[in-house]
Amino acid sequence: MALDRRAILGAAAGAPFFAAHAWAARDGIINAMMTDEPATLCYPLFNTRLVQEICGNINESLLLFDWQFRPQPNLAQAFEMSPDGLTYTFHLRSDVIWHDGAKFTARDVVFSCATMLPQLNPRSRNAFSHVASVTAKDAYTVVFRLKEPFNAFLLSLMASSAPMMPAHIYEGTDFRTNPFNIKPIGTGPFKFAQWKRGQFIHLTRNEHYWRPGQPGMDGIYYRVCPTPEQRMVAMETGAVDLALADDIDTVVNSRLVANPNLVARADAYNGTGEIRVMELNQRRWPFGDRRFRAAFLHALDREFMVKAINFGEGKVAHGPIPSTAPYYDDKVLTKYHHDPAKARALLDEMGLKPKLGGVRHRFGLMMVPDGGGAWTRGAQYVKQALSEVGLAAELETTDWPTFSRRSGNWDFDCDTNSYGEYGDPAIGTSRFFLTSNIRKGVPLTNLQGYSNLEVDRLLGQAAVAIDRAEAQTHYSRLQQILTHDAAMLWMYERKPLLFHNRRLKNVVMGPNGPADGFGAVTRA
Amino acid sequence: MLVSMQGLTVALPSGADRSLAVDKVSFEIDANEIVCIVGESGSGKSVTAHAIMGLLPRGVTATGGSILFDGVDILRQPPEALRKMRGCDMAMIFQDPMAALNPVVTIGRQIAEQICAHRAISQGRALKQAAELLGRMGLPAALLKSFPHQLSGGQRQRVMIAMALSLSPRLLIADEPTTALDVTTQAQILKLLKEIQAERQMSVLLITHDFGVVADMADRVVVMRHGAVVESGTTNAVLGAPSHAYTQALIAAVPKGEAILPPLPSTDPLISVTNLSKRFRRGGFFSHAPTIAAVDGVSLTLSRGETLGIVGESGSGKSTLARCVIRLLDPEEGEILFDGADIAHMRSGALRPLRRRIQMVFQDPFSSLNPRQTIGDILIAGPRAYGEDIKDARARAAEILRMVGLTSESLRRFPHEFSGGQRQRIGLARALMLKPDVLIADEPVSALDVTVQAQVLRLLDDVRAQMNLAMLFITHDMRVAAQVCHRVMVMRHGRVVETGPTRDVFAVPTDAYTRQLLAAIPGRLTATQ
Amino acid sequence: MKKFAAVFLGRPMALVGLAVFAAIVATALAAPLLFARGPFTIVGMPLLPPGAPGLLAGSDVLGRDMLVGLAYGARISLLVGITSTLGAVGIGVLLGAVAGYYGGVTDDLLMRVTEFFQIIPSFVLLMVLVAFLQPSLNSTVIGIALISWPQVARVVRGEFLSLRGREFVQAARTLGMRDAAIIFTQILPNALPPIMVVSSMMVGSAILTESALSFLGLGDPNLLSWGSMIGGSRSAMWVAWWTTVLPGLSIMVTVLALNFIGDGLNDALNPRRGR
Amino acid sequence: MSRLHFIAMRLVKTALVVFAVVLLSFLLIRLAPGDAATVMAGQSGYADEAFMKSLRAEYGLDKPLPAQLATYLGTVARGDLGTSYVRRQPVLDIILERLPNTLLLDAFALVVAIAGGVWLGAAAARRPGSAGDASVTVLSMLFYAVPQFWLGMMAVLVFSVWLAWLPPFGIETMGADYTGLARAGDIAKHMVLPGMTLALYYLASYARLTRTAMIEVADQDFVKTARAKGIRESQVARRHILRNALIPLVTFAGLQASILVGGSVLVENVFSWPGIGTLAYEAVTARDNPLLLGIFIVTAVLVSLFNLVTDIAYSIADPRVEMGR
Repeated sequence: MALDRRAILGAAAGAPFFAAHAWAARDGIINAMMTDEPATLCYPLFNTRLVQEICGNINESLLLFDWQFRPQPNLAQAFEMSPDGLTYTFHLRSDVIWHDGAKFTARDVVFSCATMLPQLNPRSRNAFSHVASVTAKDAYTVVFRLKEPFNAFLLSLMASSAPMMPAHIYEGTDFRTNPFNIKPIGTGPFKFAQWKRGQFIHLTRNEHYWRPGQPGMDGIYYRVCPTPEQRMVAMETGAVDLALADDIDTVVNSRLVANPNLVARADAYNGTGEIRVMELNQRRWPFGDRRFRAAFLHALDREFMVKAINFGEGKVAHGPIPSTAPYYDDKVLTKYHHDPAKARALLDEMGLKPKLGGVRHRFGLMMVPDGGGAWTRGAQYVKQALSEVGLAAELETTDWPTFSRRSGNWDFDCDTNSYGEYGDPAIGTSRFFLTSNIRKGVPLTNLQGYSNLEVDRLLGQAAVAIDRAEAQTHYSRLQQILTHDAAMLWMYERKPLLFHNRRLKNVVMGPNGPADGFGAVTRA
Repeated sequence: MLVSMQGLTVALPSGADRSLAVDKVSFEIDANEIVCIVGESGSGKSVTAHAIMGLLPRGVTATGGSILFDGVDILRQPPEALRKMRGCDMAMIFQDPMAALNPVVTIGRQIAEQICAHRAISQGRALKQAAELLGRMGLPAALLKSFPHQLSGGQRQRVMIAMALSLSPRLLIADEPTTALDVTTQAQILKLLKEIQAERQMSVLLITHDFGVVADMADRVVVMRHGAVVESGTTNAVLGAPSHAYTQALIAAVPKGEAILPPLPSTDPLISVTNLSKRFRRGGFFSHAPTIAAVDGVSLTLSRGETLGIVGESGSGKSTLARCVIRLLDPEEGEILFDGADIAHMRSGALRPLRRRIQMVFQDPFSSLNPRQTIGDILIAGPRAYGEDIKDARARAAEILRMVGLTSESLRRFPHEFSGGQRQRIGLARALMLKPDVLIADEPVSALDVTVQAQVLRLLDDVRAQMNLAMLFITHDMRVAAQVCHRVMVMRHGRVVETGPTRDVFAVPTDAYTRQLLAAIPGRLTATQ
Repeated sequence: MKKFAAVFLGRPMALVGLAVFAAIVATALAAPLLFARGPFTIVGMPLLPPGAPGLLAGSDVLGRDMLVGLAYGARISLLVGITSTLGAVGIGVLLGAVAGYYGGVTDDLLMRVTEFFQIIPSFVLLMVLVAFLQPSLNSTVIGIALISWPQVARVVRGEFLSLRGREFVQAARTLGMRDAAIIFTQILPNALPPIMVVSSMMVGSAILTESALSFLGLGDPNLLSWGSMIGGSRSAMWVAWWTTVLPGLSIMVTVLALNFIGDGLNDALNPRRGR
Repeated sequence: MSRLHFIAMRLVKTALVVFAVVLLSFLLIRLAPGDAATVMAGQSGYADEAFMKSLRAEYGLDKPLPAQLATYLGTVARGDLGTSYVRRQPVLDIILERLPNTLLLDAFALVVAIAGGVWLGAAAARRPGSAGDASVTVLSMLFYAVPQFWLGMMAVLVFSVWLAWLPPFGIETMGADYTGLARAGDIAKHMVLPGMTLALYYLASYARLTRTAMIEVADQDFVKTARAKGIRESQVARRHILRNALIPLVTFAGLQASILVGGSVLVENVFSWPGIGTLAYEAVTARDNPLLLGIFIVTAVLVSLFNLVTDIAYSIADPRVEMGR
């Protein structure tokens, strides 16, 4: 089913996807929370989930994506792709102005995509590495010329990877120490008002916002709320309207879900498509052996993990691509169900017989530091489950710097981790399996040292395939090999709950949820 | 009759060594007279005095008898009425002046406090009265603003007396007021008390264990033993012709203060010390406080079989001198020749063989023995340190124990199972285990009761004679020195003021300070009349 | 020695303390016999209330049996409490004895160091020590020992300073005993009572400190201690009170028992009150 | 030794202690594994060598250790405690911003502890061995044995979850933006639970200390003298017994200061009280060396000054101390 991109966009352009609803009450503040204060609000520089959610209201991207990850107009009202998939031409809106009054033009897009983003944000750098040149044909037209076709190119223009930054503010300055990093300028529905250290960040409505009828609210407060219990109480007492991912410990989900004046949304983060995984350092024996990894998976009851450890949040992950993301192909996957007997058989087959105390092999399990939350509980469950098949996992508590240092330098046996797929395997998944991405000293790369030439070939071809169907065949073969090979220990797809006050409408408008901003939100 | 005590009985809390502290005690105190209660420690004399004031400690209760004060029975008085009498009609001063005053309040305010508690007058006028009282006691009014720790023992006792007399009570009770003071200060305080009693025609109840004090002060005397009155009457009657055997023994045990031992023919000295000095630095590591010379250029000789007494008041340096000779302390200058070798600055290695031949007996029976060791272990500690065979040492220990008057059975027992006198005997036995040539006795009897004191002194002398020891006897009590020493050396502020055969020094003291010391001996006047 | 027993047994609180402490140690040691399964075994759904079938004390946030957790938790808490105290007492007695006996420079030096440890907030220092050594059983024990030895050193120094002047020590020196013999046979036996009192109190405070560290997530991740049970239940407390209340009560009862024993020891061994 | 000389001596001592604190913590933290660069790398989710190397250079982490120490001492002397790696703000500002909250909480706890403790201790001492005395002893031993953080959690459970009388967390109602008296009232309401949790532990120790001190002083001779002077019993208790029993209390207050700071790390953490206690915990877990070092120095200086105050109070309370060392 070859869909002509231009056709889709064309149809959408006519009737704006976000229909302008009549918003009754314009007054009202959205109260959200911050677990701790970000170091800076420069979107590309400090790309944590929290900054994505705050700056999602300030800096906008060229395109938005609907539930089926199809591109929708945003700052770019239309675009064309050349038949050979090498040239993309974007037609920008002419009525967009920055919060400080300057006009938004092609110069900003060229500056952002050619200079600032690749330099600051590693994910953008990965995406724009396929781009040969970015040129402004005129004030409101920008042409991207790619080195080779890259069908995930559009998805990489998602807000979290490619926010448009003001050239007149950043050009020629040191991005890292630019004063505007703590009072960002954007084109979005809300603009930066005040940052009271240790208390809150306040955004007010952008009077000159280009999208008619938006923003529906007057402002947003992100209040500092350091501990999970404090955030839960804030939600229950109504002091706060919005609890984003990781704000609430899954333990108390049941309490908030049962709360009549709160709504729980499980689909607000499909865009990131996060999968909780465990990585084995395959350079060290016996982790390199496929049978060990299979035994590892068989030993775990991942249904129980989701149901009991995570109190029902999420879904067991059987492969590298989340079930909600494009190119997911269920029928090719080799699934590893909870079967301790099979696990023991596999270990015996490998020659890992139980020695004294019934222990077949002893190894370290490095945990992500989360102060005893879901991560720690998960690791404790894994340690217990593995002990029943004779594998002794020694839990290691770390802090963020130690975790990054040790994982980057491959100084670990096994670790807990998670990665976002961001809508397209070429963006989120490939970096963990490409032989070219085995780079010492850098966290969140192919730390396991998994190297499979066919997988490299498939990833390369899929990325440049113009036709989606052709990409699908490659990705299906990829999923078949990776799952058969148990290349990584996929635990479960995270579906973090977003809680919000029942009287707030249009909070989650797409798979990126809060990262696309709250322009559409209104209070009933 | 001001005070009439009839059949007073006071019970001790359970677990004490006997059930009654005071058992049916009766005596009277008339106006304008000094009555003395005398007895050894544990005789109940102090409890009787406290009963009169209604100050019995927690858990100790009067269970029988009556105490009539001016016709009013103290034991039946309600607490508030009794409180009004205390400090006003009757007053009391205590034994240890160091602890009897509130350390954090000025002298003036403590005296004024008592006056204001009974009279409705302003603090200012009370302070003026306090100044007059201090004047009467021979103390400058400036002391009103100073704190107790800035005064000497004698000054503090004078403050206590001033405080007691502030509301001119009709009865003054003094519980061993001078026991903790120096001989000379003791004499001055007793003289002051006598003058005040005569001047104010008041009654004084004086508690003491020293018959000399009784002889100097008392009009009438009551002798107590184990909580009961053994004998009472006028001082001349009781002292002159004691009827009860216990009183007779007590009086006989009091050292008379006349020299007994003739001087020995001079032989070559075993130890000769020439101008020995020892300085102490006050304050800690950093402070540059001036150093004070505890011993300043002292010389002495000691020959075998001889007892040299070193006499002086506290702070005279007598104890420091002894500790330098036995090298517990390292003297700055001076020479100590022992059997020809100068041990003053000898290094500990070379010193060890010589050190075993000088041994010491200590003052406090409760601190000189390790409470956690059996007597056997204590005695063989010396021989064991020098590597001698343990079995021989144990045998010799039993033998020496018998020599000092204890059974060998006590080898297995612990120090807390022995009396003060027995512990001093054990201390002596420990010193003799190493067969020393020189024995240093540092105030060996001053912590003991009079009767026990006499026995230990006789034992020391017998041992000295029997083992032909050279003995250095340190004491502050001239009477004890006279009883045991062939020669005496009087020290003051670290220097020797006089030395010579005991008989000559006691009969014809050449130095003024010695004369003052001899005069201050309580009861000396009557003894020699 | 028998007088000590008489006084110690005479104090009801001390007896109760001893009995409770003995019971706790017994359950800790006998845990494998009492319970078939280990503390980590998942027995059912998480956060089941006490009294649920087969779960006397309910299940914790991971679905593990709380009762088994409490029994095994006692092991770690007691182990840390006792070993760190032994360490602290070891260092403290050694340094305190030398400083107290010889005085002079060593004494001043030790006083400066103990004063330094008084000034610096010891718990914050402990946090850094444990974080620096990476959280584990050893780092907890070493950390607690390092911040508590000055307390013992100060007590021992005080005792040695006063005992050094006593006449039976001077007698030992005149009898020719060497310094080491004097320290170990004469002074140390008499300095033992206050050391025993301080040690018993310190085991209690070490248990509290270990639980605080585990609560903050700085405890040994592989071990289950009362503190880590409470730490893991900070959120669960809102939906399952027993996950927090039961371990907390266990800590309180144990430390209370230790304090009662310490108080009893103090009265029995303290010459002034004991006599 | 005049009082000024004494204070000068004590200030020198404080400076020495602070220097020792700086030296110890500097060595300890610099030798710790992992450093600032890995912190920021870890947090921003994406990092590579270039990014890490530039960070290390920027914060001078690549220079040899002694050089780092020398530069650090120089800056500390100027009052500049460096910038926090995580928050990109000067450390001193962060600490000073949060310090008042901790001082408020600790002061409240200390006052309640001393007042309550002395009152309870004195009451118990007046009738030794009575039911009142025994209950005070057991009660104080109870609070001595309770883990502070657990006590806090129980307080939250009872007073916030079940009874809902008091707000459990934070220093002010979120977003209410009260002003003036209303704000003070709001803060007071928020301070009750953490304040009492912190105070109860020290109240127990003060009660025990006052009780034992007063019973010991009551046996002294000068108390017998006071009674012999016919002074009313209540005056004897206040002017003689309590007056002397206060002396050990003053030194004890000095010792408590450093433990109080340690205690507040736990209590602030449980109640999310925005003081330097939570800051210290966040700094340790985020490996934010300058912030942690800064907190050490600030708390050490505060505790030393507090000890100076207690020393002076001690010399006033006990005239026997001629302001000696």
